[in-house]
Amino acid sequence: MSLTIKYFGMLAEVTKCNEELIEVNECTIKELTSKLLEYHPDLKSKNFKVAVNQSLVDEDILITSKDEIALLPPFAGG
Amino acid sequence: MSLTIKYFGMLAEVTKCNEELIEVNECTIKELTSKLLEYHPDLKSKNFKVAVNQSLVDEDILITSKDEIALLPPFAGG
Amino acid sequence: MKNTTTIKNVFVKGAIAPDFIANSIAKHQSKTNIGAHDIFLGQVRADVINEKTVTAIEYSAYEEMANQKFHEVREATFSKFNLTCMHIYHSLGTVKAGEICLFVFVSSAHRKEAIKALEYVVEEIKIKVPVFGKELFEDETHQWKVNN
Amino acid sequence: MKNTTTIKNVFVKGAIAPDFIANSIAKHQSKTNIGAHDIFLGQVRADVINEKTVTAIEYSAYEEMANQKFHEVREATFSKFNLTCMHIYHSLGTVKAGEICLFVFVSSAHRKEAIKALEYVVEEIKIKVPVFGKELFEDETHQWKVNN
Repeated sequence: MSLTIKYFGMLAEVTKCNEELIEVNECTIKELTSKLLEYHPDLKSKNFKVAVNQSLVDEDILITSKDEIALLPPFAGG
Repeated sequence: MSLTIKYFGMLAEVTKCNEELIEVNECTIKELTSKLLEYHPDLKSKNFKVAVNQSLVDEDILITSKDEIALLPPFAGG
Repeated sequence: MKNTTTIKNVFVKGAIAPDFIANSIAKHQSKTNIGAHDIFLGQVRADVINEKTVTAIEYSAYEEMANQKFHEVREATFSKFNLTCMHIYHSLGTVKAGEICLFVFVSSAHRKEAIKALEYVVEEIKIKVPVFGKELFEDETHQWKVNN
Repeated sequence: MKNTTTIKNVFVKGAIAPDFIANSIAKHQSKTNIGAHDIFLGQVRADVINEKTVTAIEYSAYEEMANQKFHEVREATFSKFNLTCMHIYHSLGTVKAGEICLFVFVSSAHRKEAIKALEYVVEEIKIKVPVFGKELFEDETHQWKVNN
């Protein structure tokens, strides 16, 4: 399935894009993350959380093709 | 000795003055207060504290002629 | 009299205008070590008491003692919290319902200090400063306000 | 998307001006059931890091999620505290050192509710809202800000 992955802040800097389309089989967040670290080795040194449909989620949940996936670096609001 | 007593807020309303000069012998705050309640019986129903030289003090302290005495009703700042 | 040189006059005549607050905020923009401001504003409520509505509060104070107490609260706050600056203004005279009668402004490098300091200052003011408030009703009667 | 009709946009472009804050305060003077306002302002600090001075922060956000989280913080705050109203504004884009990037405004009949609610809101925003800050130095290098 096709998934759009959004990157923010320092992560967008590392991946050199705000979002990208990737092809994956059905998988968990954890499996997806491993894949993204392969594509973008520089992400390995970064601290981030994954949001699915705008909520932070457990890394064991399964992703479906309609999900909105985002990688979020540490927050700095305020 | 002569003492000036200041009244504020609802107490000035009861005594009908902002300050008054009274004659007393050397005495404690407690004795002074009794005297003031005699002069102004309507003060008896009021809740107040006594400040000497702009500080709230224990009612056992002795008053001297140079002291600035004030009767303060409950505070309502802010 | 103690420390007269350093004791500020906290009192202003009548209500505190929003523009006065904006000015005060703007003046702090040159202090670039500040990361957090916390501002408390006391506003006069149109309370309904025995079917009568408060239209204004007329504030009076034992001014000299009050300024001394504001000064002591200020000193204590600076010693307890790591603040960059602090300003306190309180109204005297008539302040209508909806208008502002107290403006406390604390600034710090970090939010937690500012937030804790503001709470402390406001509580101390309520307890320690001899300010008196006459709640005026629409029919020209009144009652005396008591802090709780 | 959840509850789109009730989700406000919290973001404003660039710094929050003192006049904007004054206007917001002035608008509350007709709400005569309010007795206490508490306002938090985040101001950009000119921190010195490895001998370089921060001149501005460039804010970005996962806007849709951030507005959703601001909304959730708002709902949770109203359910925990007895407030009359609450407003939150956060900057996006460049905010210079000394300028204001966050404006949280809570109002209540009583001071204790306003003060507790403000602290809660500010802490929740720091933890839950995906806003990102790029600290720009005078030599045009940068580093990414992290809340603590």
